[in-house]
Amino acid sequence: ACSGGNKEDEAKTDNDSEATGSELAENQEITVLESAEIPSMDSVLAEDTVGFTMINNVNEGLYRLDQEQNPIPALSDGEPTVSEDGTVYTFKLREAKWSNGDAVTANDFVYAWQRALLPDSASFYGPYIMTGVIKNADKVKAGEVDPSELGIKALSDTELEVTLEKPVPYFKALMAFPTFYPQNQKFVEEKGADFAKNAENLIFNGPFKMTKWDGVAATEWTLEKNEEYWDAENVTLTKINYNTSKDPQAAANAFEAGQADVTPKLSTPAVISQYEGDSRLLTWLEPTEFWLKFNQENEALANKNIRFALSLAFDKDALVNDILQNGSLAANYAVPADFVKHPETGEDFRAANGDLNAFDAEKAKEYWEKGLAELGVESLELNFLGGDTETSKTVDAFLKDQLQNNLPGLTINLESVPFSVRLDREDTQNYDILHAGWGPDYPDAMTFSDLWLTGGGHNKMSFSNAKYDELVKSAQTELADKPAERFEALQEAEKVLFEDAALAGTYQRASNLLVNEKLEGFTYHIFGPEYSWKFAKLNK
Amino acid sequence: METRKKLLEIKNLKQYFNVGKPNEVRAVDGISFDIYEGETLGLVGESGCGKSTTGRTIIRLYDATDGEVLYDGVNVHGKKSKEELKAFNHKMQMIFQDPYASLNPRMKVSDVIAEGIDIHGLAKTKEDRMNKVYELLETVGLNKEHANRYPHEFSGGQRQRIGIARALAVDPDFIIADEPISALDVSIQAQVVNLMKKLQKEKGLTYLFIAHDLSMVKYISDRIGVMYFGKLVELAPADELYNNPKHPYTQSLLSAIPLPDPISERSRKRKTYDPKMHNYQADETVQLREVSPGHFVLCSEKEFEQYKK
Amino acid sequence: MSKILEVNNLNISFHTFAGEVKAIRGANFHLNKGETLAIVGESGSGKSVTTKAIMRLLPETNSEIKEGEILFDGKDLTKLSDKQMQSIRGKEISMIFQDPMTSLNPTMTVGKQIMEPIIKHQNMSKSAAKQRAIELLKLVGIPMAEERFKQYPHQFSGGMRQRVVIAIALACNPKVLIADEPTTALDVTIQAQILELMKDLQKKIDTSIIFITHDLGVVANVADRVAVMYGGKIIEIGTVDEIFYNPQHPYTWGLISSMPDLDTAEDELYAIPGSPPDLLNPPKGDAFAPRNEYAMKIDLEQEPPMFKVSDTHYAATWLLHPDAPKVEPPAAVMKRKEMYPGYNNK
Amino acid sequence: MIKYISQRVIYMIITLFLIASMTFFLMKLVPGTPFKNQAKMSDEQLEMMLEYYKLDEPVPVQYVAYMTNLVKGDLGTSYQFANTPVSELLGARIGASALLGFQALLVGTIVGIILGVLGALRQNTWVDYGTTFIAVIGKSIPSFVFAGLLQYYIGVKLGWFPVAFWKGPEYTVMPTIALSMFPIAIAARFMRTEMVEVLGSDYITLARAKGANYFEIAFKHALRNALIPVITVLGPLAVSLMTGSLVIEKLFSVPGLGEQFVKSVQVNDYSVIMATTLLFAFLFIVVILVVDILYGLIDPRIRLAGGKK
Amino acid sequence: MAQFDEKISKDQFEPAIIDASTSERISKPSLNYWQDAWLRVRKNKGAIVSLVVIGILIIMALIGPSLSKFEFDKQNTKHANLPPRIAALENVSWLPFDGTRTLKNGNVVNPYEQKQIEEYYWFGTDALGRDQFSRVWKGMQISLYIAFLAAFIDMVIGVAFGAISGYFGGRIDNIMQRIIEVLSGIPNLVIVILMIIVLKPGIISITVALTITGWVSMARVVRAQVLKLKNQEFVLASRTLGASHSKIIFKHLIPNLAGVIIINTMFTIPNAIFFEAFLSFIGLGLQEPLASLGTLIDEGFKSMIAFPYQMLVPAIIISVIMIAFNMIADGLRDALDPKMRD
Ligand SMILES: Nc1ncnc2c1ncn2[C@@H]1O[C@H](COP(=O)(O)OP(=O)(O)OP(=O)(O)O)[C@@H](O)[C@H]1O
Ligand SMILES: Nc1ncnc2c1ncn2[C@@H]1O[C@H](COP(=O)(O)OP(=O)(O)OP(=O)(O)O)[C@@H](O)[C@H]1O
Ligand SMILES: [Mg+2]
Ligand SMILES: [Mg+2]
Repeated sequence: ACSGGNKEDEAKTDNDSEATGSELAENQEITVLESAEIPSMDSVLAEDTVGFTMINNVNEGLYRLDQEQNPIPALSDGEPTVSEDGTVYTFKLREAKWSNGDAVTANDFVYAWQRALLPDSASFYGPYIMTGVIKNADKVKAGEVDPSELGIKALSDTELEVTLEKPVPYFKALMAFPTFYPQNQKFVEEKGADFAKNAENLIFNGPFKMTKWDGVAATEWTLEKNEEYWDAENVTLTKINYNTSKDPQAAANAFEAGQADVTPKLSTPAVISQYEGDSRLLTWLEPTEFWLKFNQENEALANKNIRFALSLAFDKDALVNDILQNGSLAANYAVPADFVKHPETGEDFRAANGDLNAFDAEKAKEYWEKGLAELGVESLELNFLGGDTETSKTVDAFLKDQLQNNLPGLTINLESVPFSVRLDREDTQNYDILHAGWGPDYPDAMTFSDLWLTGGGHNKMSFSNAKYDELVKSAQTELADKPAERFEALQEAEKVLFEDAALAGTYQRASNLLVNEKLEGFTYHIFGPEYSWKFAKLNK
Repeated sequence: METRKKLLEIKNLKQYFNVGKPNEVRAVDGISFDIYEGETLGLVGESGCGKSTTGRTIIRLYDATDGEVLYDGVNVHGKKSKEELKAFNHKMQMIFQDPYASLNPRMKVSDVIAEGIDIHGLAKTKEDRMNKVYELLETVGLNKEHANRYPHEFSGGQRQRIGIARALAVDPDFIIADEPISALDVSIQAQVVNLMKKLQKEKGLTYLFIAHDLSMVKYISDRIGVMYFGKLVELAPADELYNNPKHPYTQSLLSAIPLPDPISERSRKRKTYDPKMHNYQADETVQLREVSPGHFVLCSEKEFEQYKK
Repeated sequence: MSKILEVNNLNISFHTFAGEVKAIRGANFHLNKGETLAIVGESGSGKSVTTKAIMRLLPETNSEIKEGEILFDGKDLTKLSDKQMQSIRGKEISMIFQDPMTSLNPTMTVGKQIMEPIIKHQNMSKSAAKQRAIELLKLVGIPMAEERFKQYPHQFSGGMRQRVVIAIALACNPKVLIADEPTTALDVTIQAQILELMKDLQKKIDTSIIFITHDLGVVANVADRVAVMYGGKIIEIGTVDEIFYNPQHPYTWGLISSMPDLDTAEDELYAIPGSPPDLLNPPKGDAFAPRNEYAMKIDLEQEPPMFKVSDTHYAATWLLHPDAPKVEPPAAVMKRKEMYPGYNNK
Repeated sequence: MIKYISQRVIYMIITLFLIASMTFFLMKLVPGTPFKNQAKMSDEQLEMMLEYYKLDEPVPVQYVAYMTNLVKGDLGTSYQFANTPVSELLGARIGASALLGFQALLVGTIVGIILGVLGALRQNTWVDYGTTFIAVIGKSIPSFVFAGLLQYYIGVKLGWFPVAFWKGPEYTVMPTIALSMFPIAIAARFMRTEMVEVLGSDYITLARAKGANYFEIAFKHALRNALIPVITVLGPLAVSLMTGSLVIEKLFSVPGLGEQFVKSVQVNDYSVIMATTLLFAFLFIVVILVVDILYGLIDPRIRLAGGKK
Repeated sequence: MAQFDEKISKDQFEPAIIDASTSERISKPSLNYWQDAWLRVRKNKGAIVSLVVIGILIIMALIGPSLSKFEFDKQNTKHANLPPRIAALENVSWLPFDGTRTLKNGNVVNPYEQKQIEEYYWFGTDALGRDQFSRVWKGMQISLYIAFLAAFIDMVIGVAFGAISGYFGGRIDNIMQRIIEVLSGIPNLVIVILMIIVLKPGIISITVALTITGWVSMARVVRAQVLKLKNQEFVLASRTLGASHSKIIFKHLIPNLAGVIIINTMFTIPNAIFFEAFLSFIGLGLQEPLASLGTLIDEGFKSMIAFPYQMLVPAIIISVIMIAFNMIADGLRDALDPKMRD
């Protein structure tokens, strides 16, 4: 790659900054590219980013994320009252309407939440995100108690009471997550199986309405401004046309040709590098992290020295700077940077913990030799399971090369398999080293910390550390309403994780996409839905 | 005549193709005749009348639909062990029509000729095998140096002689020659016919000679059978057939052959044949009857009387 | 008798992988108006190449007319342009091929194929051409011509197809009709019909015919004059009687005597030994010499010129040289000569 | 004819049945489930999902259930798109694939045939070499490379046609061109070979002897006869074109089948995989039948034979 | 006609002694089928040039990776995405070997200078800083391997299947034809995808997948030819001599199919290479760090606009291979086709 800092580019940027304050374009219509179709527009069933994003733009829950990723009251009329112990929230709803004219009532929330747990809905996200948060969620899911026992009650049409299992520090942010959005019971039941099948069978209460969408196979759809929206006066865009484009270069081409105002996230370095220094390229750090998991069922990997060796033996800086070249960070940690902040000091999670397993070839070798000696072998052969996408293949090839070069006697067998196969093999722990990633659903370190509990549903590498378990469990329970201590406990836990070399971070991903310079207020989010168009406008 | 040994008896032989399908063909439809040891039986008829099929069925290239072929009193068809089959292949051989298609272009002449020797294990050593090949080549008027050549290097007549050598390799008694000369040049036909005659004399061979060139058939055959649409319509000694044809089809066939004689050609009258002219009734049995000694004609009782005159 | 076609010193070569095949090596003959000239000779002697050369139908890619002229109506056909040739083909000179099974386009109705030259050369309207085509079908003896007109070649028998080919050839009343083995693929009975048909038609439209065959019976039947070809040359030419009853060239002798007639009874047929010459490297001298039992030393040295036997009869053999010894032709030839004592006197 | 077609239909059904069975069992061999595409799904939840969709039953039971539904015309519902009937999914996508495939086939066939005919008529000249070169390039460069080049140079740089998406006829131009390179290459090569052969046949010589000019010979006489083998190859090619080229669809954002199919394979969406496979196979078999019928239209000889059967 | 007037000595008219055997002598040197075919192929310049090109490519595939001092899988991320630079050709301005590349905005930069790199990467480097030159030839190795192996198995299975099906005919043929129908009825892609997922992705499964369907067309062709050949008179002759089925198939039928088989194989080879490239594109190809021409093109394609040379070199090579094989196949067809014999 090269840097193209020439005069022309600078001049352009200057113009842009001038333009920022300028008048609105007459036609507030934009075209946006997505990298996938919408699998579901039913907020209860949706489980993927595109679906969440669309639902976030056409519907609304109690809270909405603002441009700075903070939850701001949406349907909730101001902040709720919270009980002493932090487990009961009482919301007052603002006056809002569904697109069929019905008022949005407290019962709409009760209906949606219950629906998300009922076995018949076969919702994945409902149980996943409510269990342990909303009172009795697991029991309702298992059919052990009546749905009405769920910790949500409509006190009146406009008053909603939510009871939690335990205090949840990030509860407000959760309320911005589409699974917690209300649903119009009458409409849903009337449509039955047809509900959310296409644009005609959808109902809206958000800033936009979906006016064209032919169902899950559709590759294009349209959002239009919802005049009934309670905050319609602050919505500027009138129409958003969506198209899918799955090839990064093709998307960039369409953008260049003026056929699109926003591209999907561009994953290919070769495409991104063409826009280095281009003001249209928008880059931000996602709280999504990739790491190597060491399956401790493997005798060699059960050896801590070997794990240490492996986790220190690859050059992460080269990985992010020379290969990914997209703003990603070298991840010497397990909880991403720029994600959560200390509740009191406002310091980033990383500030106190810093780098926990930075590249160190020398030390890696030392550990390696020690480990080999302990195992009584000269060399090791390990399977490395990775994804089959372009990026994973390149990154994995790099990692293999680094590991083999820095650890003499190590042979890595690289296997690139499709995602579903990878998950299956992870599940059955049929791997030695696995390169995997994780993104958060709510803004709290716990979404990363509870992964590694002994026997945890996502551990899948037979990692077990009593101290770690204790720290995380305490954060989940007794420290739940002591935010600062809880935060520090999780930071402590992360250190324990790396003292045991349970895993090795590789990189924290950055997103890159192209945005029309005239589009102002483009808002992305770092968890849940990806973008909000409510704040966007098109300048002349 | 009667004292001569019947080498081959064909009894009511039938060969149908695609039986039971709409495109069923009755290529050979119940023919019977005998072939005596040492004679040449000629078989003529228009294209597609079933001559080749008859020959091929006799040598078991096709399984007969019905009827018997007795060779030396033993039925050729029916279930046979591998050994028995080989024994027949040993005694009966075939010469084919197309000198270009009948030799495998990828095999050396020596291997073509020795194929039978190899299959039947007639040579004990490699040398023995080659000697046999050289001998055969000489028999058909070619020489040693031809053994290592490939068929495409030979002219049609030479190829046909190689085909004959191949058939002779297993030392057969009976040879079916399916139009062995019709693909050859006039000037070369004689080479092959002479060779066949010579071999017959030397080895006491018996021939079934299939052809549509009537002058050549007459020249080489002792007796001639005329086929029409899968049936044998007339069977007689060669001279008798030419001088005294009875069946109207035979007459028409003979009248159509142009002779290399401008004078007779100028005066030639062609007869036509229409099967309807027989006007057979449903109750009449039409079968091969002997109108004079050794002269058989396919006819009804009524015609039989006529022909006998 | 006026000559309608004259071939002078024609030399044609093919360029093949193996080298230059000198297929025609100085052929000379002419065709008179209204007559039938038969060309006989063994396979590969150059009969087809000669006639294809007349029609200019030799493959353009590897054939070459090295020398000679083909005069038709005073024009040298070898010098005409493609366009000019297209207006001669099918109109002035037409051709019938050996295999009726393959010489009709399988995907075009018979009627269309007959109409094609009519429309092309005679500027007739479609309906008039159709009338004419049906007329032609009737002329060549195809029953129910109107229905047959609409059918495809595969619905015709071999004999009928050959009639169609003849109808096509005769569509524009050509001055010259070239028939390259038109009956070889047919049964004797059908062959006889076709020959009769051709003779009939010749009388009706008065064309001149070049008839190629290697069946001497057919020659005897159709020809007025006969040319014998060997190794790319005409080695004997004469009236049909002259060739059949007083042949001069040893090759002609062999040809005639190797074919038994119905009363040949000799134990052994006369056979020409050996195989045809290799035109890649034609032998020095007389091409027939290696197979000629009457060969003389000069045959191996020098090509014989055409010796005149009579005004109509010429033969290229050193045996006709005054100095050559008198030889006795094979028995079969002698027998024929006896049938025509008149020739013996010469 | 009716009998012939009904016989073909029976064969079709058997073939489809076998294909369905094979695909079904092959698919079950593939590790993973349609649900385990969510890294976040827990084991308990996965089990509940499997139970909910009856995927926890033994494979033979699932097989019988699937086949029973299939016979009833029920293709099942997609797993990745909760409860969407598969027929809807295919229905939404087949249009674009078919249109694109049809256009590409049309362009490919016409251009390919013209190139092939030109090459054959001007055999061994620069025209011939040029068309051959085009054909080989068309065959050897993957279509995605063409697509990428077209998109960047024609779409972005020149702006002649839209770069991607599927909103109207002008949007189909570039994908059609990219997709037609392969059929052009195939059609041109086959056409040339066949044409050369046909041009050497007797009836073409006869046509020339009639005085026909080049144009008449090429288009009136030769083309139709040369088309048959070309159709044989283009038939199956048509199916693969019409059922969607995933690469082209991905690059040009065409809402087609191919792309959806690959996705469903990646996430083990059994019912979609099965249905798409069956659809492909069905089309394939139908196309073969159509090709056979086309043969008949082009070649009257085959028409008769087909009718006879 | 010219009368003869030159004097000829009398003794010339004495009978010549003609050796009877000479009339049967064959003057041409004895050539078997292959020698003859070779003579014909030799006349076809395109085929010969193609053979030489393929030869050179094969040699390069074998020695190419060792010509460069960089190993094909040696990464040097500092040297990622360098354009080609060749010492001797560096200063020839019209050649693309000067180590510069043109940016989107038209500016020309020299990454070698920018990064102060002394080394010369003849074909440039890829995104991981691996030497493209070694990778291209390594990729060529694998592509050739895939092609030849697939062609070989294709030849074996396809020929056997087709020959048996055609020779025995009847019910056997019917069943075998149904199998072919089923196999070709399932889209290739489906089979290949399933195969590669069931087996482990990699070179073996690609080969297996290719082979499962690749032989079908060969089987068809062979069957059709066998159907024609088995009624040829030389086969009948062999039968009348009592030859066994296997002998007829192996001694009479298959040798006569050699031409068809070879030609078909020549077409199979580029198809296999192409197919492998296609598999790479949909992500089912080889595993890193192995490379084939297909994966190289695919990788290069991703950065086609930014670093065109990454795709260009393997694309040119693959085209050359395809053209060469096609020309060889055409040349062989002309040489082996009996119709073209004189
Ligand atoms: N294998 C076969 N399947 C179907 N029909 C066949 C088969 N072999 C021959 N026939 C048909 O049987 C009939 C007799 O054929 P046969 O070859 O015996 O005739 P023929 O008298 O030898 O003719 P020709 O003189 O042309 O060689 C013909 O109608 C032919 O089409
Ligand atoms: N296209 C060609 N290329 C090469 N050689 C050819 C070609 N056509 C004919 N010849 C050669 O020219 C010579 C004469 O062939 P021609 O076809 O005229 O023989 P013919 O007398 O018609 O024989 P037949 O009786 O077999 O038809 C033969 O040696 C033949 O090999
Ligand atoms: Mg026959
Ligand atoms: Mg000829």
